[in-house]
Amino acid sequence: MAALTEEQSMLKDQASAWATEQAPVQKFREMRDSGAAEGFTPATWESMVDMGWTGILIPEAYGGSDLGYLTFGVVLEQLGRQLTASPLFASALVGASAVILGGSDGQKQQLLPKVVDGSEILTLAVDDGPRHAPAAIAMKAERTGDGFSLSGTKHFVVEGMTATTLIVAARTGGASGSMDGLSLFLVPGDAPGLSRARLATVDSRGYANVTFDGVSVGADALLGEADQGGVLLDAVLDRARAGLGAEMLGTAAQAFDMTLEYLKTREQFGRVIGSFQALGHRAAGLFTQMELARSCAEAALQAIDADTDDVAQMCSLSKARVGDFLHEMSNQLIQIHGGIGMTDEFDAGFYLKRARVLEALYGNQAFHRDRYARLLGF
Amino acid sequence: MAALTEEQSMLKDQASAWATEQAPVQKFREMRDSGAAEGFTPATWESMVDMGWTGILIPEAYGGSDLGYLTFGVVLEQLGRQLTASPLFASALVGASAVILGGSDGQKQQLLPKVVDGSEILTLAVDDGPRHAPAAIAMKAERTGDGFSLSGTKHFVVEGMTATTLIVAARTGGASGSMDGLSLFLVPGDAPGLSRARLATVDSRGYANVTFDGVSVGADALLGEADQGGVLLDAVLDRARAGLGAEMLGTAAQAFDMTLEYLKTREQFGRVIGSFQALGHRAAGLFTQMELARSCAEAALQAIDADTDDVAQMCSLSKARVGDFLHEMSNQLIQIHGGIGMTDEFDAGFYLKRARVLEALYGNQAFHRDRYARLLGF
Amino acid sequence: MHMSDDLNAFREEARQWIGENFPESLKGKGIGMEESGEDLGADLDRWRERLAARGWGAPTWPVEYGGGGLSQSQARAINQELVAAGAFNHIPMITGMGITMVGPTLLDYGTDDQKARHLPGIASGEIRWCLGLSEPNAGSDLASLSTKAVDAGDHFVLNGQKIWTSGANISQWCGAVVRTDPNKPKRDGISFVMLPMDQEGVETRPIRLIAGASPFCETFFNDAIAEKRDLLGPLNEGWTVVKRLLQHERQSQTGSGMASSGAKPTPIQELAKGYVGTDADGALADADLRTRITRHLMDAKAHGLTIARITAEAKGNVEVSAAASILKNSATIVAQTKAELTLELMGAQGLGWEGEAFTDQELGTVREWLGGKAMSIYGGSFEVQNNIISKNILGLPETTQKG
Amino acid sequence: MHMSDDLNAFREEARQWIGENFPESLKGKGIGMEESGEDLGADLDRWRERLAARGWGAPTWPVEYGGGGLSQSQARAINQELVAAGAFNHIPMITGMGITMVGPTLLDYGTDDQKARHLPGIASGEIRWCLGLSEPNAGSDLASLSTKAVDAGDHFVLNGQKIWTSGANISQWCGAVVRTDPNKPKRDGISFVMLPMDQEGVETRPIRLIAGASPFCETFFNDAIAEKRDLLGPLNEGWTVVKRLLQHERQSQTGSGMASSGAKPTPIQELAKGYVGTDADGALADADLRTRITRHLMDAKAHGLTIARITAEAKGNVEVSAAASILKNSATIVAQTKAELTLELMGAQGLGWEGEAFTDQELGTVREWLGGKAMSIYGGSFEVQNNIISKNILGLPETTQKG
Repeated sequence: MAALTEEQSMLKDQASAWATEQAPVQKFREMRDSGAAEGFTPATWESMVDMGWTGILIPEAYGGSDLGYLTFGVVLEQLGRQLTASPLFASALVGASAVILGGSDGQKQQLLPKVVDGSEILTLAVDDGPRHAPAAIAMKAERTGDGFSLSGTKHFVVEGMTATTLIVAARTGGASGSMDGLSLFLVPGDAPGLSRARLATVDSRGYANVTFDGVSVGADALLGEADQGGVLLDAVLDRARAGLGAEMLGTAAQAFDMTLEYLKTREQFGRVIGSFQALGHRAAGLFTQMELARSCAEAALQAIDADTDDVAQMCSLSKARVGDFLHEMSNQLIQIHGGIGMTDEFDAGFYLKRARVLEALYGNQAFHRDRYARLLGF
Repeated sequence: MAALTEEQSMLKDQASAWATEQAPVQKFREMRDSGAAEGFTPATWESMVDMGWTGILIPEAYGGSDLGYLTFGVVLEQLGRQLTASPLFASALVGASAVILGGSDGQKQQLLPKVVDGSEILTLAVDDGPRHAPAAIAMKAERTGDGFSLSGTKHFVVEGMTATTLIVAARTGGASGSMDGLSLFLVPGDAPGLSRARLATVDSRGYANVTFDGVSVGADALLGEADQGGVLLDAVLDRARAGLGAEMLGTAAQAFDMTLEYLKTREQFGRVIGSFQALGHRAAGLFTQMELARSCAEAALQAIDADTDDVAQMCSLSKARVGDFLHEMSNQLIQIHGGIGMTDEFDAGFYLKRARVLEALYGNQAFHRDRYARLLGF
Repeated sequence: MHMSDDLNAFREEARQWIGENFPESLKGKGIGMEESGEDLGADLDRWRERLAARGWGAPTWPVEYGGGGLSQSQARAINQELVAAGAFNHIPMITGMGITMVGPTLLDYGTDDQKARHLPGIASGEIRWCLGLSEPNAGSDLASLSTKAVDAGDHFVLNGQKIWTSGANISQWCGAVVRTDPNKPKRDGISFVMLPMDQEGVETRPIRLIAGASPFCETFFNDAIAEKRDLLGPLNEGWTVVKRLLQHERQSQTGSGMASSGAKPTPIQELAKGYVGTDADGALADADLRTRITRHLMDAKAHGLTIARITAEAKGNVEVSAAASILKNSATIVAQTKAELTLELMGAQGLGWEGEAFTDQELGTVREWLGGKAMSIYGGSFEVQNNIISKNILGLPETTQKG
Repeated sequence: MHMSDDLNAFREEARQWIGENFPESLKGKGIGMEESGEDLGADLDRWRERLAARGWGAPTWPVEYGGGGLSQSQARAINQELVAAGAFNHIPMITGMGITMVGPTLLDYGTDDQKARHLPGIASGEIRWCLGLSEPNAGSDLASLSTKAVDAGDHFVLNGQKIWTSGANISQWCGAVVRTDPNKPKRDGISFVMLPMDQEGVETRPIRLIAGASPFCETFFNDAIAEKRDLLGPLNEGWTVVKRLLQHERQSQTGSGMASSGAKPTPIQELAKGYVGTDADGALADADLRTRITRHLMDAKAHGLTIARITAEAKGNVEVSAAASILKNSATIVAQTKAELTLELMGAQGLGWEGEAFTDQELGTVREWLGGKAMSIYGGSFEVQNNIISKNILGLPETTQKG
C-alpha cells in the first residue's frame, strides 16, 4: 500500500475485518444460490451505510466525510477481496462523483445526503450497446417545451435493477463518434416510460438494460450544462475506472493469496507443488505483476485526489494494467488449483467470473490502451 | 519435415553435410572479421553454384532442375542453420522467381542460364524507405521516347553490392498507397546513373542503398506489363517470404539445438541446468513453438508448389509465425547461455543479429499479421 | 499414386453412403442438440444403428469386434466426408470413454475373451464406459492412488473413491485403476480392472462445475466387485495399461479427433465484425483486438497444419504419437484463447449466464469459456505435458521426482 | 510537514548550487560523451572536483569519509535537481563498483581503518574499483568458486581466474571473493579480500561482447597478493559480505539509481511517429506496433510508480529492500522491450552496425539492444531473481538445491 494516513489505515483494517467476517465470499455464494434479482444482500448494504462508507467522497456540507478517492479505494480493495456485492461503487462512487462534479447546489442538496443514508441508489447509464464506447452514444434527448424527452436503451447498467436515480448520458447535439454534444440527465427510476430488463450475468450481480421510451424530464434534470456533458462524463468515468482498479486489485490479490497458500500446502509427487520451480517462478512473476499493478491502482486514485493534469492517463493505466493482472491471475487461480478449481463448490470460479465483468466495465484493457496512446499523442 | 521425396531427402543430407563441413558458422566469422564488403565468401558461393542449387527453381529449358520451392526451402533451412552467407536466396530464389513469373522468353533466355551458372547475380530492389511497404512505393519511372527513366533510392537491397542485375519496382502510374500502377524493371548493375552505398549491417552481409539518378532503360527492360507490376511484385515477394521462412526456421532450429545441448551439459548448483523445471518447461514450450513454426514454413512452400489460392495467406503466416519463434528463440539462446552467450567469441550473437534482419526483411511480423487479417477480410 | 487412387474411390463410396443414409433432419446438428428442444431421438438412433452396422462407429477396429477394419487414412476420409455433408459420428461421444480410450487399450492389452465381450457393445454405441483414474489426493500424481482391490477368489473387492469419472452416473461399465499390492512402491502394485456400474457397491455423485452441471462424478466403491476375468493386463502391472490409456487420451485431445458435430461455427473474425464493426478500410474497428484475433487465427492454422504434417510424416500411423503432448498443449491454447477472445469481442453480451437478454450463441460462449478451462488440467495438465515433452522428447532430466 | 519544508529548503539550496557550479559546456551531456569527439575533459574534471568537495559524489556517506552526510530523501532531491538542470553526477560511473557496491558494503562491514583508507578515494572519484566475483564455471552458482587464497603470514596469496570483472583493466583496486578453506562446504570457507590491481600477480584481458568492445575483463591471479588488513569481514565468512554486495548490486539495477546523464532521450512514441508515420486520426500507422509500444509505456510507467511507491512506503529507507529482485526484473523487461521496439520501429535503419548510412541514434540503439541482453544475466539472472522472490518473499521452498 501507499504510505497511508492513520485514518486510511484504520479504515483499511475495519473494511478488511468486516468483509472477512460479515460479508465473505460465502455470503456472496448464498446470495447467488438464492437467485436474488438485485444482486446483493440488503443487510450487507445496510451495514455499509451504517459504517459511513457511502459518505467517503461526499463533502461534509452534505453529510459525508470527504476523505477522497484513495480512501474509497482502500475500502473497495478489501471488498474486492471477498467479492462483497453492494451498490456502494455505483452509487457512492460513480453516481456521487457525477453529482459532486456536475451538480448544482440544489441537486447536491437533493441527492447527496440520501446517497449517504442509503435512501438513494444512484447509477450511471452510459452505453448504447454492449461494448463501452461513450463517444459512440447515439441515444437522443430531444428538447421539449420545458425540458427533454429521452428515448433509447442503455446497456449493462450497473445496479440497474435497484437504482433509484439514473444518470443518463444522451445526445443533445453533435454526432455519434464525438464526445461533443452529450448531456447528462438525472432520471428518477420510477419515471413513466422507463423500463428495466434484468440481466442474469455470469457474476450474479445486479445489472439491467434500461429502456427509455419517451421519458420526459424537466430542465432541472440536466446535470451540468447541455451539450457539454462529454467532459463531465469523462471525468466521472475516470473516477469509476480508478475505483474499479482498486476493486480489481483486491480481487486479484485475494486470488494470488489463495494460490500461494495452495502452492504451500498441496502435495503431488511427494512434495508441496510450490517446490516445483516452474510453479515457483510463475508465482514470482505473478507477484511482480501484482506489485506493478498495485502502484498503478493507487497512483490513479492519488492523481484524482491531487487533481493532477494526468488523471485520464493514470486512470486508463490503472484499468488496463490491473485488468491485465486480474485476467492472468484469475486464469492461474484455476490452473494451479487444478480439478478442484473447476468445481462450483470451490470459490475460484467466482473470482474468474467476476474478473471478466470487472475487466469489461467502463472499458476493457484494449479500450484503455488505445485511450492511453491517444492521450500521449500517438 | 514434411514427408520428403527421396530427391528432397538426399538434397537435405547433402546441404546439411556441406554446410556443416564446408560453410559452418566459423567461415562466416572469418568473413565478418575480414570486413568483406560483399558480405559472403566467393569460394562458398562458387561451391553452391557447382552443386547446382542455383538451378533448383529454374525450368530445365533454361538449364535448371525445376525442383520447386519446397526443395529450395530444404536447402535454405540447412544454410540457415550455419548462417551460411551467399547470394543464393536473392538471386536464385527472389530474382529467378521474378523472371520466371514475369519474364518474356527472351528475358528468361538472357538471364536464367546465367543465374544457374552464377555469372549473373539478381536481386530485388523494392522499398523506398527503411520499412517494408511495397504499396507505398513513390519512386517514379518516367516514360521517355524509347523507354523509361528511373530516379530515386531503393533501401536495404539484399546483395546490393554484388548484384549484376537489379529488378526494380517503380511507379509508372497510380498513387503511393496502392499496388496499382507499379512496374518492374530489369536494370543492369553497371547502368549509368546507378550508384550503390554499402550498408554495414549488424548481420555483416551485403546490403546497399541503391540510388537511381535518371537511369535510362529500354522498353525491353520492363518485366511483365507496365502498371500491372503490383500483382507480380506481390507474387515474387511471397516467394521471397516463404524462402525466408525456411531459412529462419533453420536458424532458429540451430539455436534451439545449441540451447538444448547446453541445458544438458552446463552444470550449476551441482546439477545440469536442464534439470531445473523452469528451464525444462521453457525448452518444452520452445520446442512446441518450433514444431508449429515448421508446419507453417513448409506449408507456405508447398502452397507455392501446388499453386493453391491461399499462397499469400500461407506466406504471411510463415513469415510471421516463424519470425515470432526466431525472435523468441534467439533471445533465449543468449539468456540460457548466460554470460558466455554475451561474448563475441561464442556464436550466439551471430544468430541474434541475423535473426532481427531476417525478421525485418520483406515485412516483419506486424506487417504480416496485418496482411493476414486483410486477406481474411477483417 | 495407387494408394491415393484407392483412397479416392473409398472417399467417393463414403460420400455416397452418407448421402443415402444420413437423416436430413440431423444435418448441421451435433452433440448437445438434445438441449435445443427438438426431438430428434428416433432419427439419431436410426443413424447410430446405420453407422454401427457399417462398422463406422469405430472404423479402424477389426470387423470381428464391430469395427470397420479400415486404415487410418480411410477413417480420416470418412470424417472429412461427414464434415462436408454436415453429418457426424456420435458413437464416440455416446460411449463415453469407450471408443477413444477403453477400446484401443483393450485392443492392445485385452485377452480374446475380453475383446469379444466388451468391444462390440462399444462399437455399436450401446455400452457407455467411464474411467476411474483420478482420486481426490492424486491429481497429476496419478501413481499415488489409494483405492484398494483385495483378492477374493474369482473376483476383487474394491474400496475407495474416484473423482472426475466422466459420465459415471450414466455409464454401464467402468475401467478402474486400483492398488492390488499396498506393499510395493507407488507405480508397482497397481492393477487395471473393469467392472459393471450397476451393482450395490458403486455409488456416483455428479460434480457441479464452474460452468454449471457437468458429466463428471465422484464415484465411491464400497465393497464393489470386479471379476478376475475383467483384469486388464497382468496383476500389479496396471501402470503400463494406464500409461497407454493416457496416451490414447492425449491423442484424443490433440484436436485431430473425429467429427462429432456437423455444425459449422461462425469464424471468429466474422463474429468480431458483427459486434465490433469495421473502419473505412474494412479492418476491425478495435485494432488491439484485431491483432490478437489474428495471432489466434495464426495459432489455430499452425496447429491444424501441424496435425496434417505429423500425419503425413507418419504415413498415416499416428495413433499413439510422441507429438501428442505438443498437440494437446497447442490445442488447449487455441481453444482457450478463442473462448477468451470471443467473450471479449461480445462485450457485455459475452457476460451472460442465462435469460432472454442473451442469444444461445452468447450463453454458449460463456459456458464453453468456463468449461474449457479444464482442458489444461485434465488428461495430464499443461504442466505435466511439458514434463513429458521435456523428458521424453527432449531428453532432459526428470524434474518431478525428488533429487 | 516540517520534514517536507526542510526538504524543500534543501532542494532550493541544491538547485542554486548546481546552477552556480555545473559547467554550461556539459549541459545535456552524459557518460559516453567522450566518444562525441568534443574535448570536455577539463570541465568534467572540474565538475568532479566540485561535486567531491561538496560530498555529493556519495551524498549519503558520512562526511568523515568524503560523503555528504545526507538523508536518502536529500540525495534523491539532489538527483532530481541534477536531472532538471541537465546535469549529472558521474562519480558513481567513474569509480566503477566503488560508489554503488564496494562503498556501501565497506560501510556495513569494514573496520575503521579500512573505511578511512578506502572510502575517501571512492567518494572523490579518484580510485576506481572492480569486483572479482564470477568465475568461468560458477555463473549463477557463485558459491562454487575455486580461486584460492593461501595464508602467508601478513598477506594472502591468490591464484585463480575471475570473469566479468567490469573495468578491471582501468581499476586501481579490486574486491575479490576467494576460497580460504577448501575443506569446508561451498558457502563456508569463502572470504572477501581487497587488493591493488597494479601488481605483478594480476593480469587482465578485456572481453569482446556481441555489442563490441566492453568494459568486462577476464582477470587472472598468479600469486597475487592481498594484505590481511584488507580482509573484509571475518575469515571464511565472506559469503555474508558477498550476499550484501549482491543486494547492493540488485538495488543499483532497479532503475531507481542516480542521475548519471543529463541527456533527455526522445520518447519512443515520438521516435515511432517519425519513422512509421500516422494515420488521419494521428494514431501510429502500424497499429500492431502501436499496441506494443503502449504496453511498453504502461510497463515503464508502472515500474516508475512502483519505485516511487516502495520509496514512500519505506519512508525513504530503501537502501537494501526486499523488493529489489522485483524491480530488477521489471527494469530489465522495460529496458529490453524498449530496445526491441526501437529497433523494430526503425526498420532497416535499426539494423546498422557502423557507417555513414546510419545516424548515431540508430547505431546507438543497436549497440544498446545488444548490450542490454546482459541485464537479465548479470547481477543475478532473471531466473535467480525469481528464485529469490519465490523463496525469500513468497516463502516457497528452495528449488535450486537438490532434494
